[in-house]
Amino acid sequence: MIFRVFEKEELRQLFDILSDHNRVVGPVEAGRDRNGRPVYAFSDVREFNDIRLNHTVTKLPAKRYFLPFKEDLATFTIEKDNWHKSIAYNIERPFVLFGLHPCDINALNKLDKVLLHSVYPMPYYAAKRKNMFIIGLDCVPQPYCFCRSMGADTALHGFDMFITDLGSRYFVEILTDTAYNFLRHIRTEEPGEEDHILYMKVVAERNEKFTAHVDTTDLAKILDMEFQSDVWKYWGDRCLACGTCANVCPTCYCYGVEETVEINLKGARKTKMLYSCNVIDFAEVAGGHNFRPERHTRLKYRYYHKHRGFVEAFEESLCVGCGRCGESCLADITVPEVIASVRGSGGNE
Amino acid sequence: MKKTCTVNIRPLTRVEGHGNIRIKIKNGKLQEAEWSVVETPRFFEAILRGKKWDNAPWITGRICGICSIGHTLASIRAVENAFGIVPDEQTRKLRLLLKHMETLQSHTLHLCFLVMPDFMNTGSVFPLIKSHGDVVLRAAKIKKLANDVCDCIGGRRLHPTRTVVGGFTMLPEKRQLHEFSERLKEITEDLMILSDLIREFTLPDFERETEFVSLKGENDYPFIGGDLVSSDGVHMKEQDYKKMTNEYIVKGSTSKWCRLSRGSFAVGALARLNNNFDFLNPAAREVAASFDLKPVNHNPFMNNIAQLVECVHVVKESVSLIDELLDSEFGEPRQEVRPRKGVGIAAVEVPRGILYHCYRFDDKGNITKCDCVIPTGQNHANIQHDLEALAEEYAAKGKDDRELELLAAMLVRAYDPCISCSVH
Amino acid sequence: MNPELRFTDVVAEASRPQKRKDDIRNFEYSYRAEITSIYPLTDKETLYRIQIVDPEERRRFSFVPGQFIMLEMPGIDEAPFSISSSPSIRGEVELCIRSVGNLTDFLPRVRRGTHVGIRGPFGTGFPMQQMHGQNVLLIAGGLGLVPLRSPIAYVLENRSHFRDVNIVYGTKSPAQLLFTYQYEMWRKDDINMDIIVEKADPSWKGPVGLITDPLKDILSGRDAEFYYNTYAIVCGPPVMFKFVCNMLNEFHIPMQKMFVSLERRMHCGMGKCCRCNVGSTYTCLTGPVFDYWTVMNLKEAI
Amino acid sequence: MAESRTRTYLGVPMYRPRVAFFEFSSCEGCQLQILNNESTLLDFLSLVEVVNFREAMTEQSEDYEIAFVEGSITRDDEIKRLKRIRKNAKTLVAMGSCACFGGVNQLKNRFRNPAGVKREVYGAHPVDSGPVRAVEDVVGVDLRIYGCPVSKDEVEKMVLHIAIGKSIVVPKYPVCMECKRNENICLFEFGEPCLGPVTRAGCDSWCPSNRAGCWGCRGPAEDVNLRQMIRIMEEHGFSEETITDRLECFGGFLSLMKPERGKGG
Ligand SMILES: Cc1cc2nc3c(=O)[nH]c(=O)nc-3n(C[C@H](O)[C@H](O)[C@H](O)COP(=O)(O)OP(=O)(O)OC[C@H]3O[C@@H](n4cnc5c(N)ncnc54)[C@H](O)[C@@H]3O)c2cc1C
Ligand code: SF4
Ligand code: SF4
Ligand code: SF4
Repeated sequence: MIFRVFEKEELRQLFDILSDHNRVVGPVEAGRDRNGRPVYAFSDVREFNDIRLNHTVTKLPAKRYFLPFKEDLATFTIEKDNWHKSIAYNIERPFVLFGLHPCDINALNKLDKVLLHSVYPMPYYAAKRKNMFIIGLDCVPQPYCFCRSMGADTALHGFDMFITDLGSRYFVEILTDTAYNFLRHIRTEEPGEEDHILYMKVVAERNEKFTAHVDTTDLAKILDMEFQSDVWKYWGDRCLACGTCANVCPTCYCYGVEETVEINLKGARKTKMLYSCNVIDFAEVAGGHNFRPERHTRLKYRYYHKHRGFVEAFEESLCVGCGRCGESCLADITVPEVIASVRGSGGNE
Repeated sequence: MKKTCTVNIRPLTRVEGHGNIRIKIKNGKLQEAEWSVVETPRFFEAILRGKKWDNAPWITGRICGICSIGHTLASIRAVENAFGIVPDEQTRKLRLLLKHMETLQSHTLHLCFLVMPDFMNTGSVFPLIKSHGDVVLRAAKIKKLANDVCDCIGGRRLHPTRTVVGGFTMLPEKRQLHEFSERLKEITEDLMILSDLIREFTLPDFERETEFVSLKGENDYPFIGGDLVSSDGVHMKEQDYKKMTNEYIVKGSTSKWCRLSRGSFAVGALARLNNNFDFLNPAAREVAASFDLKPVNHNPFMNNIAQLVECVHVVKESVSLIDELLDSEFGEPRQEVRPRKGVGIAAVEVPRGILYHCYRFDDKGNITKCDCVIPTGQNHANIQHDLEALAEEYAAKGKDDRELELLAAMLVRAYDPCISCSVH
Repeated sequence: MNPELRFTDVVAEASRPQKRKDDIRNFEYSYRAEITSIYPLTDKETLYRIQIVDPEERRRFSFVPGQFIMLEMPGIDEAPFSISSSPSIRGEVELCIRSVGNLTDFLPRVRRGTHVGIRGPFGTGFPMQQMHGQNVLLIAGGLGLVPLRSPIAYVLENRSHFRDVNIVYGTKSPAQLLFTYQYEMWRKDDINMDIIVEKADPSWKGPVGLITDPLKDILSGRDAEFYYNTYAIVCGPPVMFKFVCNMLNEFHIPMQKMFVSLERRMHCGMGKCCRCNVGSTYTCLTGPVFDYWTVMNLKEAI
Repeated sequence: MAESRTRTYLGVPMYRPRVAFFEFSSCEGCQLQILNNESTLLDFLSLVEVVNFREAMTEQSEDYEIAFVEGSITRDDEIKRLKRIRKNAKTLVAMGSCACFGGVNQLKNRFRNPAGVKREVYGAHPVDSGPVRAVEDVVGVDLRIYGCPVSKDEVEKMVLHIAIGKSIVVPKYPVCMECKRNENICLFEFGEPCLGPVTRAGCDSWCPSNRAGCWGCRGPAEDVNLRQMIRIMEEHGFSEETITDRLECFGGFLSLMKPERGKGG
């Protein structure tokens, strides 16, 4: 990897260069919550000043730029009794994602495993993934962040460049030649010894700020053993089955497909919609049989898929510890609590 | 010459809600002419009792599907008046724009989908799709634009969601307003073509002198709040609406009736126009002139034309409103609401005439008393008197059943009655 | 001049991999296929013969017994169906479909000659070659005969490679029996076929009872060698294969030689939509055909 | 029309039903939503033969297959009319919250003293009005279109599906799913109450997308956790009154609420 440092105002310059010819998406303030705290969201940005470099966590992940909540897989034109199918991958030009935290980059890396590098690679995802110029950004751990437990607190790949705030300057890791070429348009320097020391210090200080933890030791096995545990019922009783956790999760990718006919009967479309395994009909089949009719069985399944099934398939869990699901869950169901209760269980919570 | 005839329409079609017409003429003498409202009452005034203030606009909007925006705005204004909230400039403009678009969509629906078939000898607009496709498409285009604007500013074309006490939950984007402005300019032409068509219709030549009640314009053609006025010279404050309406209950009707200086009065587009003609913008006045419509006009069928004139007026006004909105910086969408004890009254001109909402609140902001006076309710007595006069006139002339039936239906339809609304 | 990002066309730039499964172009690709015949079997089930239109594609399309395809009727729905015909016929499949929902209610109304889209084949199959030289038990309950018809065809076409072949088939009522016209032909090829219904009607002359009854008769009194050298394929509703597999287990048929086909909701067939997961195993990739030992190790499988 | 008989979708003959629209106690907004569908109205009309639509046409017929019924039922004459419609129609569709649950109109049922309600509005004058009932409390209902008002897309979709013979499905999950799909920030973040987690989706999260909390006009989703919903509202500082206001507004949740708040209370 190539490293550079640059003065802070150069970042604005970099932004201007990037945004001159490219669409740029980054974290902005989308309003204030009931306690007056800013609420962040990814959005198109035209002005550097609109980007919130110090943002905590966006309510929704950047997932939707890769896996839109709703996307046409195919459209059909219908003529008389015949049809013609057309397929488009729904991205016309590349764009810049400015300011992705390590957890979100790691989330993409996990998605890559199943959607790019596994059997039947998914072109809809690939087309977007390959056309996203990603600028990573360091972060300040929040009380709900447990990415360190999930080994997702630093990103080693999956971005073009990654920026760390050293206080007075920025430290940048360069991963791709595209990034390298962009950076040639601003003034950067080879980092010196003191920059390295400073970088280490910043990283060490950050690591001390993690307060939420999940004990993942032998987790896959423990989950297997606790399949019948009553703990699941406790959480199932609280769950609203609203699907919010999966929708705000940067790694949840389950979906459903629905076909619709246009009212003029001249066309039809096949639409993919991100789904959530917590909602009632996720595993329901024609005729009404439901393989997971109770809330707790569905909630449990979500944990099994993430912390056991994915581990079996890809040697890592499908959770980056961003804490979004717990923060968004109106019923206050958080991953650290659920896992702790399963580990400590034998009976009720 | 036929001396005896009976008309029995139950229920009248192509109007909102259920009402019946019965006319009996025997030997050239009118025996009976009755406009009766049989709609089932829904007791909105009772429903609201004990509810918190924020329920009022949400629930009373459901009094009527056609003028739900008008009801919502009247309700909001009544609550705001009670709590001493004064909407800022931006909110006032957006509300007026929303109001205009409701007027445009409602008038277009009435004129082109409900009234037009009478003049083209069909029972509904559906056959006109084939025979007069161009007209129907133009009307649909106007309606769609009006509805699209309502969706954007009010959140929904019917039972709006963004309109709340204190302002809006969310503001439109300027880009959207800009687009609407362009589309509004475009439909002026469609409106002119519709006017040309309507000018070919022969409206029944019928007059009966009556009193017209509406809001009183100060500098503009009035829509939201202000003083009340009548063509007989009555002038009152918004708060004195009860004295302006004098509701009473009649046998056989689930809607209440109203009166002022005479046995009955009329509200609606014609009343507004009769009382505020000078405030119409020039383009609208020109259209009025082309129909020979001048204040004070006493032909109830001319209400249709007054609606057309108002369409032109609101389109022109909306363009300027949007210009003003585009030129200003948007501020906060809504103000904070602090409930307090008191009474709030609001008068709003909805498509069918002047509408009043009145609430009394306790100190927690709960509704202890609610009263709504609906335009169609104010028109019922006038419709009844018109119907009698019309039947009388025809009894003398001796027409056949069919003709009288159509004429009677057209008369009531001209009022664009909103019956379920009047029986709220 | 400030730089503009270059667009990457993932499909154009992808290399042609060896395997169909790894080719990014295949994700949403469907073969255009024609419904060449429609044959009602019962009041709920219809047999469709579907042939790929393009001759080149037809030549390339092959499958193994036990696999399924995704059938799409534009605007209506797309759903998984087991291939119910012989694997030796290329570019053509037979599907036997029960009307239970959106797509499956629509299909019986289409005309011969209608074009549909098919994707696949997907999933695992029954390891027919491994069974060579062994006894085979083919056990179906209800609609389970549909996926079983493909291994049956294989066995018939390669009869000499198998020792004892037994088909055991049970349904609720005689009216629900599928492919009745083929039983005689199967039996001619030295295949023993037992049919049993749960509830007889006046026309029924055969045995009445549960599928485990004839199965018990077949299995009883054989030697250990027979049990060890027997493969079983079990298709049907979950309750049925639970009982059947328990019985096979009691007779010490090796769990790794017992195969079942699982059914779950599916929207992609390619291990992406997650709807078919059992525990956290994709039925569409690792299944639908599983050996019984694997099923025992899957959470919530039965 | 000859043309309609030959119309097919992918070779499958389409069905052009004779449909009728009827309204009972309501604001008639649901019917209006259909007329409000300017851009697709013509396509819509080509799929069906409208034989009864009082709000829009004078002709009336008793010969129809599908009856769309709007409004709640409050009077004996309405019951009679509704029963006749049920007899005539092959398929009866309850259209809108009033028809499905009683809608806002059923709020009057919450008063234990119906005579007092009447007096409040009409004084001593006698009016005929009983408790407000949903259509299915009087006759059998085949299909339901939820919402106050109904979403025009849903009505169109239903008619289209009937015409081509596709099954009619409504989401079983709650509004939150659609709200997230629309990339909204949850209103609870802003301190606004919302019934999205327990209300049946299908409106495309209309209200939350306009930054207004859901009032549950579409009634409960399947397998809802109402107890938890109420607890969450309380934890967010909303009064019992606010919670009740929302839950009882359209009548959909009455059967799930405490028995003493049930219908006709
Ligand atoms: C591997 C496999 C093989 C199958 N083979 C056959 C067969 O040979 N014959 C047959 O009649 N049926 C078979 N089924 C079941 C068949 O897929 C369902 O009956 C069908 O999906 C119902 O679709 P629908 O549109 O009519 O029903 P709807 O209820 O309208 O289904 C909507 C969608 O839900 C999903 N879905 C619903 N039920 C099922 C289900 N049971 N399995 C998978 N997805 C479902 C589908 O994606 C479908 O498109 C098989 C299922 C699987 C998984
Ligand atoms: S865990 Fe929370 S966010 Fe997820 S479905 Fe349950 S209630 Fe909704
Ligand atoms: S705003 Fe309402 S519908 Fe949307 S996520 Fe929040 S609770 Fe759910
Ligand atoms: S968000 Fe709620 S209140 Fe609004 S339309 Fe949807 S279901 Fe009805």
